Amino acid sequence: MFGFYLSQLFNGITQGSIYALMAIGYSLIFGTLGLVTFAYGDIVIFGVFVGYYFYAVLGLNLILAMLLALPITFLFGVLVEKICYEKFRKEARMLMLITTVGFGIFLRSASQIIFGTGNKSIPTLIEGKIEIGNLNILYIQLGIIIFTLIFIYALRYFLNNTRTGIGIRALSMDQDAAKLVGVNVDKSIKFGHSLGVVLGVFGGIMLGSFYNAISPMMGPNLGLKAFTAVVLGGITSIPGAVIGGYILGIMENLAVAVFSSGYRDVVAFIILIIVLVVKPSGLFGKEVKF
Amino acid sequence: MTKILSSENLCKYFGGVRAVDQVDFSVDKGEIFGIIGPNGAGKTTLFNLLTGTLGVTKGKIYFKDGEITNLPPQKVTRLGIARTFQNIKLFEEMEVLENVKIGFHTQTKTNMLDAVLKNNKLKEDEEKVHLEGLKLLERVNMLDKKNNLAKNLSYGDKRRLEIARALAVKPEILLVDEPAAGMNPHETDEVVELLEQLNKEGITVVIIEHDMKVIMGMCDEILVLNNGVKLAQGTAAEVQKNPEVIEAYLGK
Amino acid sequence: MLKAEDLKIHYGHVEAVKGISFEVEAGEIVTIIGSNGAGKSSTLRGISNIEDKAGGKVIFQGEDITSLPAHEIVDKGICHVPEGRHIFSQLTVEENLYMGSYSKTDQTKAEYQDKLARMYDIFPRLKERRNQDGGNLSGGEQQMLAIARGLMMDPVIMMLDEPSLGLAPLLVEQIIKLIKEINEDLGTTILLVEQNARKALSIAHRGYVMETGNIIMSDRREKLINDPKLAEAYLGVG
Amino acid sequence: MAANIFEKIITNINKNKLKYIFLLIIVLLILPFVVENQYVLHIAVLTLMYVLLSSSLNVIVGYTGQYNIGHVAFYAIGAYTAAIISTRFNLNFIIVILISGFVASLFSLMLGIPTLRLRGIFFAFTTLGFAEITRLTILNWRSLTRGPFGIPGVPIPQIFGMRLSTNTHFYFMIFILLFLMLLMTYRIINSRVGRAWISIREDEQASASMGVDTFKYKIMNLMYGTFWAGVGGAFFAYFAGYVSADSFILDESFRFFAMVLVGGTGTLAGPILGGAVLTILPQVFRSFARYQMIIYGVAILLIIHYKPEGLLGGRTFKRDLSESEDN
Amino acid sequence: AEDTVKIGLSAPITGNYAEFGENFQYSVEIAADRINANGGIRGREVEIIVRNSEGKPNVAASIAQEFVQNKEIVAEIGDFTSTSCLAAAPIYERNQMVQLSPTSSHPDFARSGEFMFGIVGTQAAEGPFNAEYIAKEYLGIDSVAVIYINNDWGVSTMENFVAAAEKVGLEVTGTEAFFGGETDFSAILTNVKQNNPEGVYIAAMYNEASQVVNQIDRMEWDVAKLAPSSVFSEQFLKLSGESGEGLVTNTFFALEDPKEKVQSFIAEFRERADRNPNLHAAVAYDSMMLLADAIERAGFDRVAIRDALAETENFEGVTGTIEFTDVGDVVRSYMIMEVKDGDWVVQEDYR
Ligand SMILES: Nc1ncnc2c1ncn2[C@@H]1O[C@H](COP(=O)(O)OP(=O)(O)OP(=O)(O)O)[C@@H](O)[C@H]1O
Ligand SMILES: Nc1ncnc2c1ncn2[C@@H]1O[C@H](COP(=O)(O)OP(=O)(O)OP(=O)(O)O)[C@@H](O)[C@H]1O
Ligand SMILES: [Mg+2]
Ligand SMILES: [Mg+2]
Repeated sequence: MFGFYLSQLFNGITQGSIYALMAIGYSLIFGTLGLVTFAYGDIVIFGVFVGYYFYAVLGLNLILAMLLALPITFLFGVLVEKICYEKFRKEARMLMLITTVGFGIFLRSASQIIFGTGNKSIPTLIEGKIEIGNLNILYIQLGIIIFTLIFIYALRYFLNNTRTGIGIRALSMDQDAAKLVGVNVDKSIKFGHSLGVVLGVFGGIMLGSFYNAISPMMGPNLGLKAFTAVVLGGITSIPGAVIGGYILGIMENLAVAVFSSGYRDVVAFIILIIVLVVKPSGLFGKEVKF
Repeated sequence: MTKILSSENLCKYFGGVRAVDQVDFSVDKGEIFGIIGPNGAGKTTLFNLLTGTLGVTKGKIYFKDGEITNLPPQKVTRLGIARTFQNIKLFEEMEVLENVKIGFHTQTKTNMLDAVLKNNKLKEDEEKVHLEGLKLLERVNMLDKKNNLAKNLSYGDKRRLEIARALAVKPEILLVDEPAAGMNPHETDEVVELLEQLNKEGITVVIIEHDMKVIMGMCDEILVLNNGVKLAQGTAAEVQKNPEVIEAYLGK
Repeated sequence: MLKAEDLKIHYGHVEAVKGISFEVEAGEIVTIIGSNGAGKSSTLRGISNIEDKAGGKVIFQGEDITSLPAHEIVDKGICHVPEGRHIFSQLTVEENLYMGSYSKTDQTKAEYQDKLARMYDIFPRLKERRNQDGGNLSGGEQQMLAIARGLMMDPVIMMLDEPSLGLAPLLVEQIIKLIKEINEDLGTTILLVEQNARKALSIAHRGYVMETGNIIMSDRREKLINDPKLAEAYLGVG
Repeated sequence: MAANIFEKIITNINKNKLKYIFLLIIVLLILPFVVENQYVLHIAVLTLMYVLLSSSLNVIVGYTGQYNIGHVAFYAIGAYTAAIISTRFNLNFIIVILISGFVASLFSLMLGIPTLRLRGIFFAFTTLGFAEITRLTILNWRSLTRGPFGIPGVPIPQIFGMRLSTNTHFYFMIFILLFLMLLMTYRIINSRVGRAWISIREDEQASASMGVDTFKYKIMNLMYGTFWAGVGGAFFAYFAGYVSADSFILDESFRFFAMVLVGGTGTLAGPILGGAVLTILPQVFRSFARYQMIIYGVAILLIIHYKPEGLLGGRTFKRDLSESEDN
Repeated sequence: AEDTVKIGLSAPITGNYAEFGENFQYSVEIAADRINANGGIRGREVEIIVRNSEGKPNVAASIAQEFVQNKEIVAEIGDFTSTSCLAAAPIYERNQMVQLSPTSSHPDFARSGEFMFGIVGTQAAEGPFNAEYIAKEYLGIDSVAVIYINNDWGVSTMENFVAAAEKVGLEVTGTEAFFGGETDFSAILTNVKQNNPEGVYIAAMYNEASQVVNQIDRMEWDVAKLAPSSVFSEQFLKLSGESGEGLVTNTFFALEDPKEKVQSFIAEFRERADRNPNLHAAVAYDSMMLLADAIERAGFDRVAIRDALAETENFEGVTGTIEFTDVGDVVRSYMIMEVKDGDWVVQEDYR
């Protein structure tokens, strides 16, 4: 019995680490830059498909193909920013909800036409595993956790200690003032947004490689999970988003263990609402005016 | 003179910042009461405590005979306390007249059903609100702008509208936070005149202002805050002579 | 040094600035006064290009900067301390000051520390609050921070929009004095927009008077102070 | 060029508002008698239904500034309430529709009491979560809702012994409901209650300072809006004769939201146009099959780019949802 | 043009079920082209009117309304999900037009009206077959856990299987649901494994089923895997790789089927779609052929078409012999298939 809960906990941590990795980029775009997005999942999956295209259709080496996808999705991020946000920087954030929903619909359908409608399988990037007692830990799982940690620290460093990073934080609070101290607001927003996209695509590649499958329709669900993780942890806090991801993964899996699998997401959303009611800024976030 | 508004050992802490610290003061009915102090002294915070916008950390607030500590803003307003904001807070996308009409909220009773049925209660209320709203706008010389959107008003008009809106509440006491800020001397005079006129009609006025001409010219009594602490309370003459006040605030 | 020609700024159908021209010489303090809504702030916003111009030209040190993006205008040494402070609310006071030196990419750490210390000298209040979020400062504290942040840029010209708004009398004196000092000691050219016309004119060399989007008067300070019409409308008695 | 003409039409409409409203009502009343094509009528019914739904969302989002992005939950609750009651009890459909509205309203009360003090986007998160909880609960609670099978066989509504089964019948049913809804909303908006709602949207703190019990009015607003969402859902249950959870996914919620924004928030006319455009557009593009959704997405983007305040919008949203602090 | 016979096709061309809708479209068009190449039906060419139902029941209902309104359309093929079919059913029934669903396997669907026909065979038949013949006889296991997708098809598949299992003495150790689009099955597999069943019945489409077997493999759990015919597709093999080995299912359509009509259909499908047809594609093809057969006999009247369809006898399709029951279902006879060396291999034929 104890072993059962232990392995469910382990399942939760595994899944949580994927949510966490996805949440980092989301947190940068949504929490730090203040760009509402409901197309994140679709954009991420699109990016992964770009890598898949290089690999499966053009026949490049798997790792090379995936690495190549990153700069391309960076550029794609610039385009997305132009379509969904640029014109609306001074408008209400709720408009972004609709532009991104519209863009998500567009991208998802376009992906289905470009890449086909079915699931595609991506081979595991790093094969192999280590055994600790009864638990098998795959290298790819370790990779996910390690990258998550690296990204938290790298991103924190970027936002707190580099010029561009502080500029991004400043412009998210007051764009006019940021311009008046010399921040290139347009470039910084595009850069930050694209960075978030690339982080997401990287996460998506790890996810696809872990589950060996991707499909254009995975986007919305993925986005919703990343979103939930970010809100749970507190939208302003990047480590919070990561912890939010882990909590989400663990809670979902324990819900399956304790109640029934049908209530998995119900439990996730109930926790989300409870956290928001008790602590509106999320578990680790600062109170923000949003 | 009877006390109308007073506090006892009032404190508001933000983490380590003691924005208002053990302040005792009292306002007499019918006077014009000034609050001055350096920037960050806690004046606005004090207003926020008095009107229920912020919860108090410690201490008590009394209005007339009752205690109003930590009452929510809408209840405080119902009792007859109205305010304006340092950063003007109008209903920007509403017309000037509509802004004033909201002020009558507490004096009207129309509920959703009345509105749907369009019954007499609704008609009476609407008529009353409309007429009295126009009267108030006339008072502040804004009748010609009654259908402008509040956001399109000039700064001075916005300040005046805020006062008109507060008056619609029919307050016994009116708290105004830097009503003359950002105005030129001419406009400032107009505001002073308006406030003095209101005071004559029996409304107690509490005013925060950095313009000493305004404060010294019209206040019966002045409270000086510094770093959240009460530095002095007295008439204009007394306060102006107080060396601590000179040192901390007035200069020279 | 700074020259505006036929500057126009429109908000939809509102013509806030209707084609004004003026100039500021190096080393001068020039003030623009005028009642609420005259278009003073809009003029400054147009120069620093955070508001689109409907027409006209801006020349700075002989160079046309009309359509340079805002951040490049800052690089040229034009600092605009905007109306309403525009503090970065969730950055600490010190981070806000750091943002002031954002465009100074070639400055050493030591130079930066030096300047920071100088700001804390001028505004001891800010030093006390150095680790507090900008958004939690009182109005006046924010105003100090906004000016200090501007000074961190070492600007060639500083455009100040109502710096005395909401400040305690003592501070108003201080800031007026400070502006004069900056001008005299550092040689910074100043374009000052003020509601408090008397105070502004007390330190300015020249002044422009705006009304409903037009410049209706411009002269040397002595002339303006003694102009009877002006005295009645903008200076107030006493 | 086209933009210009559009502007002109809009200003013209604004000038002669009453005339056009009257004209529109007449046209809508005659429509079912001149149109013989049942498909067109069917789409007309759907259009009016979506107008009802987007208008009900507009009451919440547009007039009070509460960002409810989970409106579909209340639509679903209304539909399921109607389906469950009508298949088990023999009740007149008017009563069933009313009950459905109240049940939806009741759920919004339950959701609202703990969450309404949340501001702006945080409230939006909770409504989103609630929408998913509702959908998943419908899928899981098989004994009540038949889970993924949905509930078929919602009886044909009857009145005075007449069976209301044709598209024309349903057309008039939804027309009357919509008319009632708009009339009631119009009256409320122009009363003390509506003013209080709008003032909350504009500045909650200032509103409280005017003596408005903001919490109470926000609850009232939410309950009123969701009541009509429930009514819309109940109508849908009767019209389709069948409800299933697939009709109540999050996309549907975003669709309502898009209708409100595309048309223009905080006006009565905006969501009417938005609802109509975004209901009819996908039908027109349906024959493009696999390109249909691409066109739909692009259309939304184009409209929002062209008119960020919405096709009929005058007012814009506040940039920040709760910028109001005290000093 | 005037002199064509129009057939409506309502299918999820976009959205979650797009790949299934796409299969429908390919197959029905292949069938139509073939009919036209042979001179059409009663001398008229067949024309397919395709409408995208997005997998949403309310949209399927709107499409139904459009089709019945268009007097030139004589019958309809579709939709994919049972919920969409059921939502559209009242409209077709009221307007007396055939709705022939290639895939709706819900026992209630064909019963919901005179004009409703389903040809995939219902779960009421497939469930018992899988429990008795695949689990008990072929695999020889005594206990099984069920993992099912929480939609109408999945639940009905699960329920019918469980009911049949009880009858034949196959112990069901547990049932676990998941929602469409799920990627992580480790939690429910851990749940299921706790009771140590000998087999796992995976009631899912091939996309999710392949994920499930992948993750069973990753858990290093040695368990018998069986599934309904929905997994029978090339995609399953691609997505599951080695972990699909040994999975057993049934089908009534096999790529090895030597019949000429089957092979030429497969060839044509490969040509157009660049992959092998799966079961769904095959039934969609048969649907069109069945309708053509009925129209040939009945003429172009909607009601007459219905009657002719109901009277269909011994129709030889690519999916075997088709005849409708009284309610409009088809009783299928199944083959057992297993994945061996990365390929589907027919094991036993219960035809
Ligand atoms: N929400 C808050 N969190 C932390 N500190 C705060 C908060 N609100 C105000 N303060 C601090 O409390 C002190 C008093 O602020 P307050 O706004 O009351 O000053 P004030 O007297 O109105 O000044 P001014 O004349 O500049 O408007 C300030 O030092 C300010 O930084
Ligand atoms: N964003 C805006 N949208 C529409 N109108 C605006 C906007 N900003 C300013 N205005 C209008 O433009 C005119 C000029 O405004 P501006 O702020 O430049 O005046 P100002 O001289 O700085 O006044 P103040 O002394 O009050 O700051 C005013 O009528 C104002 O209402
Ligand atoms: Mg203050
Ligand atoms: Mg200004």
